[in-house]
Amino acid sequence: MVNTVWIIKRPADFPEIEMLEDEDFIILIQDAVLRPLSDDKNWAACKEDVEARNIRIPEDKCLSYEDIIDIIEKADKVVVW
Amino acid sequence: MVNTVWIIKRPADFPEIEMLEDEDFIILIQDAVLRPLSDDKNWAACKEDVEARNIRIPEDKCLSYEDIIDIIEKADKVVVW
Amino acid sequence: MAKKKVVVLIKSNPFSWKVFEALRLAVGASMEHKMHVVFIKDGVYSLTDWKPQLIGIEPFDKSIEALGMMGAEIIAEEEAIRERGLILKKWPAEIKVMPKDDIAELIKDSEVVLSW
Amino acid sequence: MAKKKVVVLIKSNPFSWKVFEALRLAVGASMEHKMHVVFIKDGVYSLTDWKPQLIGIEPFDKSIEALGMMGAEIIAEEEAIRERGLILKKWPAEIKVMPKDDIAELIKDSEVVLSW
Amino acid sequence: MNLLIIMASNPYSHDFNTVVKLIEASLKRNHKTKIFFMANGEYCLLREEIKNLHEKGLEVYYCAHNAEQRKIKPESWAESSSMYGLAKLMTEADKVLIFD
Amino acid sequence: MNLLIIMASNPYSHDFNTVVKLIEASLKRNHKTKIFFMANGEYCLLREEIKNLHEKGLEVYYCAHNAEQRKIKPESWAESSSMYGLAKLMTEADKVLIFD
Repeated sequence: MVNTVWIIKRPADFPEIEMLEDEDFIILIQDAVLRPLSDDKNWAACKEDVEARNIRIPEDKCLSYEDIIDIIEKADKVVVW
Repeated sequence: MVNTVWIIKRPADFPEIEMLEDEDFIILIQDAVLRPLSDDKNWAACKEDVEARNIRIPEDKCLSYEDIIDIIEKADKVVVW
Repeated sequence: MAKKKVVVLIKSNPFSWKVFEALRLAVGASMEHKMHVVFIKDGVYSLTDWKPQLIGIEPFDKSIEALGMMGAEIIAEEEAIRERGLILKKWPAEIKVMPKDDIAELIKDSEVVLSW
Repeated sequence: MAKKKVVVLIKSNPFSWKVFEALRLAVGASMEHKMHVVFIKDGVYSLTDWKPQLIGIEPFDKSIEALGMMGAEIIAEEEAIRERGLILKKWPAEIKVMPKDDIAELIKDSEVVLSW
Repeated sequence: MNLLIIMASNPYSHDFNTVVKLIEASLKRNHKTKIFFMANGEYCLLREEIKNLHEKGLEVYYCAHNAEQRKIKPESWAESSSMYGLAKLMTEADKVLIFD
Repeated sequence: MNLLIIMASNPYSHDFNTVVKLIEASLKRNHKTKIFFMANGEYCLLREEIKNLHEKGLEVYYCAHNAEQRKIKPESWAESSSMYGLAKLMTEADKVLIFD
């Protein structure tokens, strides 16, 4: 069960630490994929946005748009940052 | 005689130091007025953009749009950054 | 089909049309939902005595007044105001100044968060 | 009424329509002027093997080819490429890699600078 | 689920691509999918992609005030609405995403 | 002087306000003042402010390709042009400013 899903659009433009909970999940889209996160966070990236920018992100961190929709469906709430 | 006039729109988004010459002149407009420059640079700010944001910038550093047009006319060239 | 707890989170400065539109949305949504309009980061400039007309933007006063009448809560981030050295204007509705931690709690408790 | 020395300076990344439009402008202007298209900062991503179609943007190849045919110079900032660890794609025109200092000189010498 | 997307970004933006792709995926998953255009998002009503998505099942609404202000005359497949209409759409929605 | 402004930003932006104010000032100073709309700047052709400035002497041009792409049909006070047309305008201009 995912708590809040945060969709991040811009590199280095994140909700502040007070807002993030351990069970939250971060999805990087658009230019945010240019700066992948460290492994201590729950995160993944939009596969098409990664491939479009020719960036290397591990396959298991990449989500199709349908994966993203499934995560949105299961989330408690979704915040597009 | 002004060399190049640089019109800066965003705070902290400047041409790099290599590009600026001593005789160049910097005009801050839009949100760039939120971060005034230090006095070792040739600069001024768009008066209306300053007043709209309720920022304190010395009167002698503030330009009307007509002042800006006059500076553009006299400049060698103008770069909107 | 129930009334929701909604946060309209304003993090951009008000010197373009963005925040004006965000407030219009907040006013509309407050007719149906429990509305919290929360100004954080550069969003807090919205509540100072700035002059929208000088840059071709409509003033916010009517929207703020409508939010107050509709029982929406209007909240400004304490740290953001302090860091920027800002003074809030007197608005036609109550503005609550709140620390970051409490704002984080409010966001956690809400069902819909619309960030601008 | 003379031919001008023009620099189209691309400092934004190409993942929106901005750079595509900048190149269209550069192609048009190179019919009349001495054109230099200079990619600096995040602009250098434009010249890598990225995939515009995946994000709904038209490819740049035709514009780059046209610039080459029209005798425009295409220049990429050496430091920007290195800092980002990028590899440039093979394009249908010559791309000159140039250090910041030389790019600054080029800008000083030009009559019109259009920055994107 | 009942997914509502509020679109306030202009049609030649990162957000436009994201929104189109998310809607395609949502429709493939058979979710009830709605979009509400406001502010500079109104200009998106002029793009073919939105019409095509409507034909695949996307319900399209827009803020009539913003459209008029921008002199946009949407076609009849888009439904004229208001900020109060948006509030109602939010009531019915399981998830609300905003792009601005 | 002969001032040319290239406008590629959308009409509800910081740039729109700046451009309108600069043009007003330039016309007051009796400078020959021209604007060329392209990309998302095309949407500015739908704003009254531009028409009013045209009536005060502003010469208005636009990229026909971008207008068609965005389904904008400018009124007759705006002159249909192209990127090659823009190159010609640049030849005549003393100063060229771009807002994007």
